[in-house]
Amino acid sequence: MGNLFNNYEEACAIILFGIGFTTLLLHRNMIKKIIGFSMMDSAIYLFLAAKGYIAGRKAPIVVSVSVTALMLALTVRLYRRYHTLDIDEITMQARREEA
Amino acid sequence: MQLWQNLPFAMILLPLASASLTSILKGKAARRAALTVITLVTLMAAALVIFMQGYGQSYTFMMGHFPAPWGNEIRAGMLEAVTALCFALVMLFSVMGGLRDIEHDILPDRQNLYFVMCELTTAALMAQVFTNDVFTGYVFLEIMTIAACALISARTKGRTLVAATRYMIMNLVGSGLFLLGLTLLYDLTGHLLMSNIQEKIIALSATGKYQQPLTMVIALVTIGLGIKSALFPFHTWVPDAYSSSTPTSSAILSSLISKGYIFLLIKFYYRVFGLREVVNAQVEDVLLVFGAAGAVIGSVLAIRQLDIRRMIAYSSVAQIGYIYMAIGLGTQSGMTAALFQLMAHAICKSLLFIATGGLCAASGEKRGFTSLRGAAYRNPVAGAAFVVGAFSMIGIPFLSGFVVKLAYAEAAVLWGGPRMITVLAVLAISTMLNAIYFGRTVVTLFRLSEEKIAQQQKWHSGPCFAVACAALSLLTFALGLAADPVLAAIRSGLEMFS
Amino acid sequence: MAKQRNDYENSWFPRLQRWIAQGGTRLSDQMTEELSEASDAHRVLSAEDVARREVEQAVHQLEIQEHEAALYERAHQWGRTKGAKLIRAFYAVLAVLMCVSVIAVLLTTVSNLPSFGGENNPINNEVSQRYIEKGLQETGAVNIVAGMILDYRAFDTLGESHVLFIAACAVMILLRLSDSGDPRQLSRERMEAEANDRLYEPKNDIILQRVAGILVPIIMLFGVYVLFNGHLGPGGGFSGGAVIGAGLILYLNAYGFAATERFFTIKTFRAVSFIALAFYALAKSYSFFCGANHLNSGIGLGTPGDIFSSGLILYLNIAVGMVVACTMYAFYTLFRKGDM
Amino acid sequence: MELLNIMLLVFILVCAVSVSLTKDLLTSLIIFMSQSLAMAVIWILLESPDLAITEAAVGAGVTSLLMFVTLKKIHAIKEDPKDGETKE
Repeated sequence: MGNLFNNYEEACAIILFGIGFTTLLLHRNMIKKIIGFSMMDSAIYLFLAAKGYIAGRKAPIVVSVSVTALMLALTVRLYRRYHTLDIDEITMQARREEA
Repeated sequence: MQLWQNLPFAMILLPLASASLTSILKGKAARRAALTVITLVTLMAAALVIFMQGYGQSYTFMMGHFPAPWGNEIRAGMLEAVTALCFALVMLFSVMGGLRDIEHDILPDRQNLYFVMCELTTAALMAQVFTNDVFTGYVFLEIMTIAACALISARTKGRTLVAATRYMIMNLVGSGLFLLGLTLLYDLTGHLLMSNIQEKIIALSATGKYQQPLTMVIALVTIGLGIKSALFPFHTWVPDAYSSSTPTSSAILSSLISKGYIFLLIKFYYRVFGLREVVNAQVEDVLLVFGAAGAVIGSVLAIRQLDIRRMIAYSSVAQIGYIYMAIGLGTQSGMTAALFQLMAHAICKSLLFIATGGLCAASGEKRGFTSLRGAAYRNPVAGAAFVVGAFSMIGIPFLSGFVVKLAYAEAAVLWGGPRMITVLAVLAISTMLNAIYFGRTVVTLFRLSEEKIAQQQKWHSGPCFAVACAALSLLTFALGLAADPVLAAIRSGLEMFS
Repeated sequence: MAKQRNDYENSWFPRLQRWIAQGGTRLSDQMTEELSEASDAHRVLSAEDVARREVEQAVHQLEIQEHEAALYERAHQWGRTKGAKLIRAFYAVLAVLMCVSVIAVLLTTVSNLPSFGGENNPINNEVSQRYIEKGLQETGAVNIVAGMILDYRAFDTLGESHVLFIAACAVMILLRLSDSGDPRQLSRERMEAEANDRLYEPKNDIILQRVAGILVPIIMLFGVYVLFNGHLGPGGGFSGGAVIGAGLILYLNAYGFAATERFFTIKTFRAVSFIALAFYALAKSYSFFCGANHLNSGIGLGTPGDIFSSGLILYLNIAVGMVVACTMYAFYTLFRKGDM
Repeated sequence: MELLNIMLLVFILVCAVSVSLTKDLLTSLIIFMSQSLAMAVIWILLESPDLAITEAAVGAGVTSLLMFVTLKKIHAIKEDPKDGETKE
């Protein structure tokens, strides 16, 4: 446990990753899940940059934006179709139509 | 640097460049452009296999002016060439087989975007097969995830959107963990090239430093890629994703995209960590247990299904469990069996999905077993293709499934002890379960009273469909009868793989 | 010659055969009544017999449907009431437990990692040494990062710009109001999208227009500056493109779609992204091809420090900037109006 | 400089926890926006200005903007934002 304190950047990135992951799991609302996702992604980029990644990668931030945009597009279409943001409710309605 | 060694570079860049071209073409022209590009890639893959036999050992191709640890690099060997050929063939026949459904289901002005997705999936697959750089693997893994989500949601019906959302949620968690593993790997070794990383890891394990983070890296990479390739406990998104969208998307998703991730995992085990490192990190036993559980439970769930495409989706969960079980053996022969199953299953599963597309089209787009009764008479080509696919999945001799099960048994017997018993038991149980649900489906397709057979109106699925079904069935027979050259190629490929 | 026993019929073997003959194997419930139906198929069925059987089967199907609907209702009710809370509470506890354990494991991993900024970290090895020292001579770019992204590891960046392109295509598949559907249904959808637009958005808000009038030129200037000086100072394709995209979105918000449609429609989006990506792929495959086969690619590096130095990096930056700007703008307009 | 780094990291963690605790979508979105702005400042402290510009323009700008448009499309924001109560 020695250098957990001088590695405090990475420790904080991991805690942020955990919080994002918990938000993703606990909330049933689609928008909250997407916010949880982008928090997990920015935590990983913080971890990446804290490692002194010489390339100063700016590309992954673009990947996370495009993924967020795709998820938001799916949410808009789902809302138009099922009129709710609750993912469990949506799956229940989809399954009932299927039966 | 002979000219033919530029083939892998061309196989990645050609679909990538033509994707932006297809996005501005209209429906018909886009279809022609996509088919010609994928055919070209298949021909290049075949040429590469022929040259590779003469060449004998793997070579690296510098992407740019700077040698290995600084610039990017791709590496081609016998195993990569054979896998690339198999992937390209399956992609070509999946797209050809599902052409009618693409025109029927997807709105006209979005069809060219659908073909853009197919081309970019081909480019990403080739890049993952040939890459020798960890971060390039992540980038093209991301391209495949978004392409797969677009392929699922191409039909924009209610159910496909739910399936696409669940697919994205699970896969993003998977690629997040994978990137976390890569970052740790970069921090421990300072390199991004697979061969350099292995030298550093051997040095690390010699000095015994950073052992706990190293095991953590192997675990993160395995879980990340396991989630993305529908390993057993993370397979909940599979039935919706594979069964709701067009037959081509299901074929591409189930046989190509999950296989690309598994091939990347095998490359990580061989070229980044080294098999010895992975074995003494006890990851192998976990994979064996999950694979075995997946194989049995996947088949049991498949029996319960009333919708034919969900049944095939569950059967592909079982087959992926098979592959992970073979990887879990951790020996050379286990890996050979896993790679052969990877190719045989890719061909067989796309054959099944394309044939089911034809059968459902013949029985009025309904997928329940009751409405599919006698569909084989309405669409004889699809019926014959389905029978070949089903028998190969069961493991009838002279078909690829039989050789797969033979290779598994051989790998298990070589290992001996409790693992042999588990693998052989799982082989027996799941073969019997496969026989039940595939047999039942084949019986349903052909079971119709005589006078009803006469009045069935024939359904013509077009020449492309027939060519695709015939080609995939021939490939299944070829793998069944002439399996030795392919197995020899895989073994020699594995020698020069690490 | 063995004499057949007189009670042979009821000994176990023929009884087994008879049992099998009656189709003893257990098939799923749908199959069983079909099998029994097949066995009497040999007798010629009269027409009304067949009709009666069909009606009977239809009724049977209806029963199954109702039974399942009732099942869902009950499951749904149970889901709403006490059961749901139980499951959700259990699920929440399990989720939190799993996350805490994942974080704990990762934190122990982090504690064993090389310390932040230590000199003998494995990262400061010969790879980063060469990037820093020889970066300027080899790529001609003063800003090592831009040189690195577009020359040393150009293949990753090629992949990443295609990630953006594919995300734009995917959002287009999902959200675009296609102009080829049936006109009546389409016009209702377009009307709804348009109406929704005006309802919440005050069209010509004087304050926004005045501020945008001042800000947009500055943002665009800054974006173009960042784009063109990618290889000299901090910046480059992605940053410049993102800033220009943000500027375009601000301009759209202030002056509405009529103003932006003068210069930016779906056709310009397609043309710009095709030209930029095609140029990018061609330029990079040329340099890969020359690099791999050790040919001299003949692209001069120019004198470091002035705009037109460092070979292709400036033009690649512009191409990537165009792709990023168009995609950001496309995301916004597809979400807002479903069309450019 | 070290202190600023630590303060920003604590600010981001507090933002992350508060996002998952707030009921209202709009508030959680604004908190998320401020968090990515703080992230942009951290990139500067970690000596990667390119990432800072991209994160500011893309992370704080376009992502949050898209989420606002999604909320608007989903009528989650009522006409009079006074009550701010949204359908969960």
